[in-house]
Amino acid sequence: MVGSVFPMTASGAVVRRGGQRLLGPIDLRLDGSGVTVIIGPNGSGKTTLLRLLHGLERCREGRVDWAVDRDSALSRQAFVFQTPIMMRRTVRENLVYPLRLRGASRADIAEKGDAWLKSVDLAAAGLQRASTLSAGERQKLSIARALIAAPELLILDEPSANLDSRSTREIERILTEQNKAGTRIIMATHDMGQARRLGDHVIFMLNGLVHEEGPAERFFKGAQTDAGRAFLAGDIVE
Amino acid sequence: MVGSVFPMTASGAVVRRGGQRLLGPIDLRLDGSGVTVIIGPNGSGKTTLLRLLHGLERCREGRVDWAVDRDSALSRQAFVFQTPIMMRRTVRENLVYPLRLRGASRADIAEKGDAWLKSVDLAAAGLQRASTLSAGERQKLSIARALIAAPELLILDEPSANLDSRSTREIERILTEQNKAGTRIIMATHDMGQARRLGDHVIFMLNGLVHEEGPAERFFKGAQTDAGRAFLAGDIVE
Amino acid sequence: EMRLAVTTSFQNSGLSAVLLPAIKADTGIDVRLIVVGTGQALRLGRAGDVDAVLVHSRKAEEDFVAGGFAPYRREIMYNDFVIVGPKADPAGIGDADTIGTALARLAEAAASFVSRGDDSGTHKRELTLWTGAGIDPEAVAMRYLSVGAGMGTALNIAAGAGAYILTDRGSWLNFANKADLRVLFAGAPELVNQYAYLPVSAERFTNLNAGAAMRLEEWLTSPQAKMLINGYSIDGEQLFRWGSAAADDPS
Amino acid sequence: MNDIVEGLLHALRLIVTLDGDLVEITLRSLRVTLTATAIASLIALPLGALLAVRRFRFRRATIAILNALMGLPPVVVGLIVYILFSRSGPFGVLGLLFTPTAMIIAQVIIIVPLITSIAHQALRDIWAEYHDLLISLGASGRQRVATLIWDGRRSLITAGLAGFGRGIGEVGAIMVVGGNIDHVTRVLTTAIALETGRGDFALALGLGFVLIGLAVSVNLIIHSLSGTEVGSRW
Amino acid sequence: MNDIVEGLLHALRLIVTLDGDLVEITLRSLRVTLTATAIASLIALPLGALLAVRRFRFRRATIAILNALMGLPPVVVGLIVYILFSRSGPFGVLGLLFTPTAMIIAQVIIIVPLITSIAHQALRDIWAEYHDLLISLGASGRQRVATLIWDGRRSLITAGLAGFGRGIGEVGAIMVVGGNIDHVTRVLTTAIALETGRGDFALALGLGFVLIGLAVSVNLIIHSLSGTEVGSRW
Ligand SMILES: Nc1ncnc2c1ncn2[C@@H]1O[C@H](COP(=O)(O)OP(=O)(O)OP(=O)(O)O)[C@@H](O)[C@H]1O
Ligand SMILES: Nc1ncnc2c1ncn2[C@@H]1O[C@H](COP(=O)(O)OP(=O)(O)OP(=O)(O)O)[C@@H](O)[C@H]1O
Ligand SMILES: [Mg+2]
Ligand SMILES: [Mg+2]
Repeated sequence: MVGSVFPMTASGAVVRRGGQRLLGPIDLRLDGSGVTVIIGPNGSGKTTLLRLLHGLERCREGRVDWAVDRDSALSRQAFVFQTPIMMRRTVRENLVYPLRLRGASRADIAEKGDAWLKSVDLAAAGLQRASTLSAGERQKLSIARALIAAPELLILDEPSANLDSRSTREIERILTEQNKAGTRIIMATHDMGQARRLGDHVIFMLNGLVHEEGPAERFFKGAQTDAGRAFLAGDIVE
Repeated sequence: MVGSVFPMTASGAVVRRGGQRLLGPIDLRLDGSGVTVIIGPNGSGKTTLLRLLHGLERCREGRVDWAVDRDSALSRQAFVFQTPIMMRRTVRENLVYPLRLRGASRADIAEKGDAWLKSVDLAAAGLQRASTLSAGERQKLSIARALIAAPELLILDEPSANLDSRSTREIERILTEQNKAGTRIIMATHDMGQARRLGDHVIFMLNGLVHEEGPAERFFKGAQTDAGRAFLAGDIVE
Repeated sequence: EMRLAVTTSFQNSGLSAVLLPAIKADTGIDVRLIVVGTGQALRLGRAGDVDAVLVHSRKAEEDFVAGGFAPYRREIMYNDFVIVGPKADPAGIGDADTIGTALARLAEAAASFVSRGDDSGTHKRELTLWTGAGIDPEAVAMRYLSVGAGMGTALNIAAGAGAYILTDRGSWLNFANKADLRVLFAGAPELVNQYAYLPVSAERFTNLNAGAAMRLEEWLTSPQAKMLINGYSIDGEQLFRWGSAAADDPS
Repeated sequence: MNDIVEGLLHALRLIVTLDGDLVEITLRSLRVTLTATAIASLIALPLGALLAVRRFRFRRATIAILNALMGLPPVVVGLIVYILFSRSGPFGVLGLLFTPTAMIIAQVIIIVPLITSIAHQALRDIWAEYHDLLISLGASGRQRVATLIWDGRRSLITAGLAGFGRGIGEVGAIMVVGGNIDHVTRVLTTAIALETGRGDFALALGLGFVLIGLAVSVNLIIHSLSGTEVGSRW
Repeated sequence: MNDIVEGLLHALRLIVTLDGDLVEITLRSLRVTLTATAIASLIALPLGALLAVRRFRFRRATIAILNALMGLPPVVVGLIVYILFSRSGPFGVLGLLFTPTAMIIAQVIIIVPLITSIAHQALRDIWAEYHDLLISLGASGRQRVATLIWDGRRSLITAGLAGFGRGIGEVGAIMVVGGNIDHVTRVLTTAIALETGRGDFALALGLGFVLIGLAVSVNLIIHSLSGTEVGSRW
């Protein structure tokens, strides 16, 4: 692939639905390395922001720009949905679907399929229908499906919500590895431990707006805003 | 309501799908007070066990018995699904649906609807379609919907997987309150902190079997089995 | 109000549109026409679902009477059958002087002939004509298309396929999709087409409106009907003659 | 080709002049088919929901037969209704033959399988979604059916409209049981058949275009009233 | 009533003796309608998927019109095909009128809207499920359509079968374009119409029962081959 999606910028981007403003205006500039974690209370707009940055959500006002056009941008990113979307296929077919879309060779598909099934512990479930997986297994499959086509940018929405602690660690290990290998990561999480472990850069969302943004270390040591401090303390934030 | 669903017993209960044994044989006896937490790795059968105890899953071998027949048992229980099932209705209509099924009066429905919407922080979203809620909001709605008809037994499958820390605390507070008021609670969770905070009694699942069972205090102080200890330490359990 | 089952040719000729209002005016009877094939018309009569039947298939009518479904048949009017075919007339039947010659030429030509093939009055007459000429239409050079359809559909097929077909003058004159079809042979005595009225037996079926059926019969045989039927024409051509062909021409 | 153009002109002329006969038979077409659609929906929608909700032994065979009955040949339906309502038939005393009522009955028989099948297909998916929840909430059979019908109402409107379309364009059955009697049972399709038989293609096509226009209008009106196909999901 | 019993006996007799004519017209019915269904599916399934996947300006109107066209009156379709293929029509030189090919063309026109509509309804739900994923994965329009068709194949089989049913029971159009010519274009439905016109209701019903039996068999065979309605979900 030539070119990169970075830097990506949002300028005055607003997402509305049914006449209501869900998100924004958002002004952000993200460049091509490290891990950004997005945190904030339920309904604060984390998912919506991730979708906007991915190109899934079109904005009514303002704009989101990638260094390439939207279609190329989409094809260099992968998104792990908060509620994993499983196709009506087997686990293996779900996993290798992105490769099929890209017209990969049979051998390539078989090899990568095997490798990723193993690395998320689903080797035994390859021929099972994806709809029969347990919630945690779906989440793992969804992450593997996102990684299989080696995206430049990986966006994850609460990737470990239903995972046991060992799977969480395993996924975190994979993410760190991918990040080191050059994959840019943006993720939303409610797990502050995870946010601290993985994040280089934090975006704290509140009521559809970026309330605070900055290096992870600084944020977790002492958030600049009252709301940020309250959120870290687990208090009511309004 | 006369009678109680307790004691509920499973004797030699096995759940199969597609010729494969997913769960069991399970032998359990649960009586009518306290909080049971079910823990175990992804895919170990927690959800399947909850469904079995609820009466959603029929067993091929062995049996599950309640002190009353299955239909009455179902109607005295409420289940909060791991992936919340939202009806194609507004938030409010989702919430009060169990009351409608029971033919509650308009006044009752309006009053309880208002009260529960408020207590899970969704008062502003009442007329929104449930499908537009954020993941955490859905989870909260799903819990409120389960509680609105005052069940005798409440079964929860990872109720706080997508909740922020404040909502988690709020939900835990509600659960503790309900439990004190006499509602029996059985829940599956991956959050060991939550398990410790809420559980009186622990069931540790592994590979479709009850691997260890006992009072929560004892389990968390020192699990009796190697696998139990390894799981608590976040290690690989196989 | 009464129900009268008629064949498609009667309806397609357009005569019904002239007669029905006059009947209503003269007798107060609201005649409801059920337009179906000959066989189906008689079948409806046999079930007592109509009060009378107006068809043109002598043999079937006589069976109907013999079966006790109608007390008698009353000949009301007649016209004639004609053979129509493509204007170019590849079989050259236009100048044949007898029906036999015409059919023989047809049989030898590389032409198509559409047969109703539905046991209707027209179809039965056509078969009689072939037999009379000593020809088996399925075993000759001509392409014989047995279409199993009503007069209108059969005419449409003939028009679409450029084929010959036997039809009654009434249906033909009122038919709009003539394409390049023309009347090529007509006027032979074998081609008389007699319509008869059969009141359904009131003894057999008690629910019938026998009174109306009788009054309609009276009206159909009245001078008023004679005037209207004989006066009905399209493009200056008379479609029907009132009365019985046998009585008009004893030969 | 000329015929087609002429047919369009004919249709236009008939509509612009509000031709009395045309208005009469159009209204009768509408009345017969709307009534048949309403009755058929009352039977078919709960039936479709029941087939989605219940698991019984011959469910698969029932569904296959239902699908097959979508192709019930109209003439055969007409014949059977005729035989039942003929004066010598079991319901002969009712005197319904050759009346709009008989036509409605025949159309109901023809469109019930179609509406049921489409409804079943739509509700089956909703049932897959709702299954666990409704069972867990202890909804009774009747409540499950009612919930599916209510929550699936948008798809069910499509099912009803499919039935309406099938009915309004149908001719084989109503010709046999209605008899195409002028001013009594003549509807658009039987009039079209009549004009076709008379070779008056322009008029037949004209009526056909009126019929298609009617079907399109009913669909557009119902769709815009019910707001289907507006939202992306739900 | 006797007619119905007699009709059943007739059907039985015809089948048991493997009546030559019956076998001939039954096979022709099957051949015409199966071909029409195959061609119509090739058009309708991608079209239904496209309507599910694409958002364009007149999408709602298009869908409403498509629904309305499910009710395309067969006689009108027959007339239009007749006019196009008659010797004086634009495709007259092909000489297709009164051949099985013309009948197939008419049936394709009649069943395409039905199959498209049912397919669209089924695929719309799958699209709602897959939308985010397929967009995120950057699937092209063609890939989206292919994925929906593949993953929705079970529902699409039902759509195809509905089209088959509609076609095999249809008579109005194929009578006009096929002509019910003995040994050439006579099929089950036109034979039924013929026997009805002849007043031989028992034989007509007998043929009707054969036709229904045929439709049921095709449905059962396809359903059991494809394994629809077996699993509860997927
Ligand atoms: N059509 C709509 N009308 C009104 N509000 C909407 C609509 N769609 C979404 N919302 C609201 O937008 C808000 C933002 O949702 P979003 O999914 O981005 O939150 P989130 O931060 O990801 O929350 P969570 O932590 O629970 O996943 C939610 O409060 C949701 O209810
Ligand atoms: N039809 C099937 N065929 C084979 N395996 C199945 C089938 N249905 C479910 N399973 C398997 O059964 C196991 C038990 O699933 P269950 O949902 O009970 O796990 P769980 O303990 O709730 O996991 P999680 O923590 O991820 O929610 C899973 O490994 C799942 O893949
Ligand atoms: Mg979210
Ligand atoms: Mg689970």
